[in-house]
Amino acid sequence: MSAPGTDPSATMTSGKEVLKRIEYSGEMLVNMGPQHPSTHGVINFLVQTDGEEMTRAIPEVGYLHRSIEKIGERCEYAGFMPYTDRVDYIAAMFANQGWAMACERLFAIEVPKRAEYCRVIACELNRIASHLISVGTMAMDVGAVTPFPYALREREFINDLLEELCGARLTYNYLRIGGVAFDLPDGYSERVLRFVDHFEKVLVEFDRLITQNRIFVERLRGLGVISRALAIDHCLVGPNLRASGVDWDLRRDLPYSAYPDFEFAVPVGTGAVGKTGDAWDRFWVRTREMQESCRIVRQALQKLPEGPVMAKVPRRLKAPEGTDAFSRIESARGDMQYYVVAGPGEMAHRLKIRTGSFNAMGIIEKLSRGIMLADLVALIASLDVVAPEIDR
Amino acid sequence: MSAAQDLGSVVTTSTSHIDAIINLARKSSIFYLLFGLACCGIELMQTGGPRADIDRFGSVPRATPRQSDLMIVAGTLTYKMAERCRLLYAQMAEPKYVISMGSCANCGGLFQYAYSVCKGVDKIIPVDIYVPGCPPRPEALTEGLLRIQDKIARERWFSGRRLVGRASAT
Amino acid sequence: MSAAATAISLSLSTIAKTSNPRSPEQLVDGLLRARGIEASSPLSTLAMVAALLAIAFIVVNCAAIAAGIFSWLERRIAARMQSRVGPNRVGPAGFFQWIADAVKLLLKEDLIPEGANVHLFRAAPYFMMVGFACTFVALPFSHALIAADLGVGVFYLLAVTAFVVVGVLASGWSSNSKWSLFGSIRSAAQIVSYEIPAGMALLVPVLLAGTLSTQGIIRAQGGWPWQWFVFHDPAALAAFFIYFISALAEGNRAPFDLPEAESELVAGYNTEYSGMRFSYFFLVEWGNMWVMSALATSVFLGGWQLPGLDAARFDALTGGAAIGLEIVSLALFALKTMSLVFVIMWLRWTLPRLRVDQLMSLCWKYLVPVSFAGALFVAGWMLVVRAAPVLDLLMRGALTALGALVVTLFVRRTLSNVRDVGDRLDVRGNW
Amino acid sequence: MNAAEIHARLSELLGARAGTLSAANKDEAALIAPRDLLEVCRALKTDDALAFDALMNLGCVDWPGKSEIELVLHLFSYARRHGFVLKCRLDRAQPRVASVVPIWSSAEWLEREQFDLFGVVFEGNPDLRRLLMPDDWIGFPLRKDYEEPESWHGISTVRESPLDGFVRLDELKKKLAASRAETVKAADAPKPDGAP
Repeated sequence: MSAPGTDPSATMTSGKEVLKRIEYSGEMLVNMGPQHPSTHGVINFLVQTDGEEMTRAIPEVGYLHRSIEKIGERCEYAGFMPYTDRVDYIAAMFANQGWAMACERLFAIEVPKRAEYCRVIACELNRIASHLISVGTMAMDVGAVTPFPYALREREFINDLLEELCGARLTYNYLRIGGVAFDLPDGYSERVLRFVDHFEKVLVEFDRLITQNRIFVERLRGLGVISRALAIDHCLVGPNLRASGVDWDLRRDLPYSAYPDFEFAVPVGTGAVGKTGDAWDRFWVRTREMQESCRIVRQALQKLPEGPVMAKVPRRLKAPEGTDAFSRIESARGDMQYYVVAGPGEMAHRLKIRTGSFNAMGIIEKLSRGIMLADLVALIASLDVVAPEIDR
Repeated sequence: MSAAQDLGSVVTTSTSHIDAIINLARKSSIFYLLFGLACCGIELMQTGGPRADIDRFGSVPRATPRQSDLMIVAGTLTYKMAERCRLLYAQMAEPKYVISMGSCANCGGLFQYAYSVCKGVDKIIPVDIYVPGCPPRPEALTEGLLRIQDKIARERWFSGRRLVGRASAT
Repeated sequence: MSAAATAISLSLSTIAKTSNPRSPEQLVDGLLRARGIEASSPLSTLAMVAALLAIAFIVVNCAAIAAGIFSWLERRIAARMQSRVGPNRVGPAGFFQWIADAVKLLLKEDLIPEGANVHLFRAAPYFMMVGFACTFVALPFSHALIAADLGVGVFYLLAVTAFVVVGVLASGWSSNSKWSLFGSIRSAAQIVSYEIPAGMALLVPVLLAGTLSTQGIIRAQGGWPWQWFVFHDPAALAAFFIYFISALAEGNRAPFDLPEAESELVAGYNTEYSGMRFSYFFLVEWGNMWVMSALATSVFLGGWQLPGLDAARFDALTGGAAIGLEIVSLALFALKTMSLVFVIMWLRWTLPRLRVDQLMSLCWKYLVPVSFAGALFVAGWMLVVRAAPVLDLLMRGALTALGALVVTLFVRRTLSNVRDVGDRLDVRGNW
Repeated sequence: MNAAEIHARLSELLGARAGTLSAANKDEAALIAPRDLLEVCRALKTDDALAFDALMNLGCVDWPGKSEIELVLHLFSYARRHGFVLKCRLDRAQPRVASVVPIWSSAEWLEREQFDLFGVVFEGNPDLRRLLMPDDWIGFPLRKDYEEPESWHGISTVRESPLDGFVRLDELKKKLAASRAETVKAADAPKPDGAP
């Protein structure tokens, strides 16, 4: 036999095989994506549908597979930081933090307190920005166009704040192994507080505009109900898990960084309009999390300690070959995990990133059985999947 | 000079006026294809959003390639996506333009050594404007759109199409 | 609206000479008679044909221009609602944006997808244009300004509007695209279903006025709000809302824009169309807003009726006063219609979209029964009113007061919303 | 429970098949034999004291030197709030192992991804197809000895060096000046039959 993988037919699946697998019996097959307004990036769904009612939707991903894991094996630990931004560009700060924490664990680096606070402030602002995109696009997929520009408008303010912090609007590259790149600029906390004051009012507006809208609620109630057991079995994480009634938040239950210092509530889906774990619950959990993020930012600015923002980190980061470290952080899309195995030199031997969207994607086929075509887009939006997180 | 030449110059002037009006209309109504691939897609959305508001120049997103004039390739193009991209370009109606937005679309950018990333969208389809940045700011994309407008404004419909080549050479 | 202006001047110049022309037919007739030409002569027939052609030209252009201006208006209004600016580069406040769009779309390549049914694909936009432009024939614009005051006006409008669905179905099926097919089937189901409540709702003013002619229905109302049919009785009020909702659904406007739901079906039935043919679809979409608002204004909101001026006294006026009041009535009609158009746009940019099953259950479970019951109620109420006319006055007064109260509460609620979110109203800046 | 306690409980249930707990690394992991994987996983999930209800992560590590592919599973229990790591070593030439999809549904996509990138065959996975790469892609890209093909479907995978055809600025200026002089000379020359 030749070297593994040189024969394409060994791994290739023909169209017939796919049809056999999906028990195809003459329904209409439609390709939704990869260029479709509401697939949130480049994801393809093979939709098997009988008129408006779908039999199922089979997701096909990989259109944005940028081989970030392979690059991580060919690039020094510190030099990999900008690539993590691209793992999840909507919430890049968390991807930064996951990598930083994995490396800090690998090299046993203690991060200064002030740096942890800077991380928390940056991450929570980023969480708001990420959830804004999520709820905005969800409203748009259900047909309400205006909430999305509103979300973008607020996001611009956050982009300004984060740009002031690190010089980038989207791909921040702010965190470093052992701290953060820059301290908060002068007068930063006043500007953040002004934004938070403004944003809490905007949330009220947002709720009145869309969250409590009758048509919106009717569209989403009872849609894509994920029970508690199903959510855990499919390893859903973050807001999707909490919407299913699992009271679990890494920031509170496995505290990392400076989160033990803050007081915040963890919103959990209650099935206020339909069943626990429906699409509306997932939407609602995100809007409430934005509120809690505002609270955390306020507290962090209040308690901000003095001190350095960077630990003493050796110039050459090196660990014995084969040592591995695992880090978990609560990203905007939930539990984000980095698994890193140290290589012989100053590079990792293997790097595995497990993200929230990847698991959420796996459940769509199961949830899509028997729903309407119009509900599929709402379902995808409610799980808040982001293409690069799935494909990396 | 002869009367025929006078007439010729009058015709040239008036046709160039017509050209100017047509080009003003065409450049003020560039519909772009919603083709956000990666990080740049978010900046593309922000460009259509409240602050940068590309709609001021008459540019609105369209979801279908048939009705769009401009394809903004926003983000990393993987091999798996490259064929779709080629197909989408073929589906667009002439005259069509392409903006390659961001380093990844320009040349592969950060991911130029990745095994699955196409090293530049110009390997697949012709590109009119390259917008650098990773990702480019909305202002940069707006500038790219204005450059497309310049390009459209130089085109000729009635007064001799051969002038196009000369205009772009200078 | 230059074509509209031409039409006005054309009719106004003759109004001075002929007393109360009701239709272009009478208008041409009067013109000829003023020059001493008999109605039976061949010259008269020729003149009549020429006049009709001219009117057809004016009507089609009027429709197209109205649709174009609405496209600009919608983009501006949508932008303001979304904290954006909207198109502002071509002309003052971007007013000529619609011309730019039209010119560009004319110059685009006209693509016909592989595997499409070529003839049907080409013809479908024209079906829609015909169905749409024909409605303008029986739509009144002012006291004298109507292309043809048909005796079966409302019935004609309903019949012609339904023609659009043929275009939608043809375009979706002939495109050889699954998304197009989805859009067109959705649209067909939607339009056919909502014809029923729309028709039943329109039956109410027809009952009250005793005529199908749109001008006749307007004449049966008065200038003051309590003389409008919408405040005549509760069933008429309900009928107005039912008609408005059904018209939204028939015109594929949000929250019933399922056929072209961008987030679901890419662009619905016109997914595969490019260039000029695509612009026809857009034209019809925006022009339909005028059609449905103008019809609602005519049959429910008093049309062009001026407050304090009886229609009979209006007819008797001649000379400068007639011309002046004609313009005022045109402006009033346009104002009422534009407010309805604004409401339609407002809804479009505020509300989420319904799902297909919700759309159908709204129609068949709620609107259809209520509209039938409403028509019955109105018939009964008319008998009651005939027996005791004072009840009529009381009911009109009460409903008008209720309407005023609702509007006041709505404005107060809006203002308090604006206050709560720390926003401020800004309509002046950034045009 | 910490890793040692979990492993003790596991040994209690399965004896030697529970494998050996690695020496204190960053995360202590139990190294088990590939054929025992399914059984160990089932025990971890069903035992009341362990109750690992979530498979967090499933990844492979390629060790061409040792000629083996290491499979790493990160487990977590929402009920007991503890985590555990399982490792097993597969033959690099013929990597086959039982799928854990019957135990945790989230494994389906994780296994598909590893199959795609490493070529590890998970027996029993209901839908073992390529996930990220195109169906007709050749090779398993995350293996250490993977080499990128020169083109794919007619698209070259080579990035041209931006320095090809590079001209220094002063040379470019010189060239431009020369061409301008030529144009001027051509303009001054007498024109045939009086063209403007």
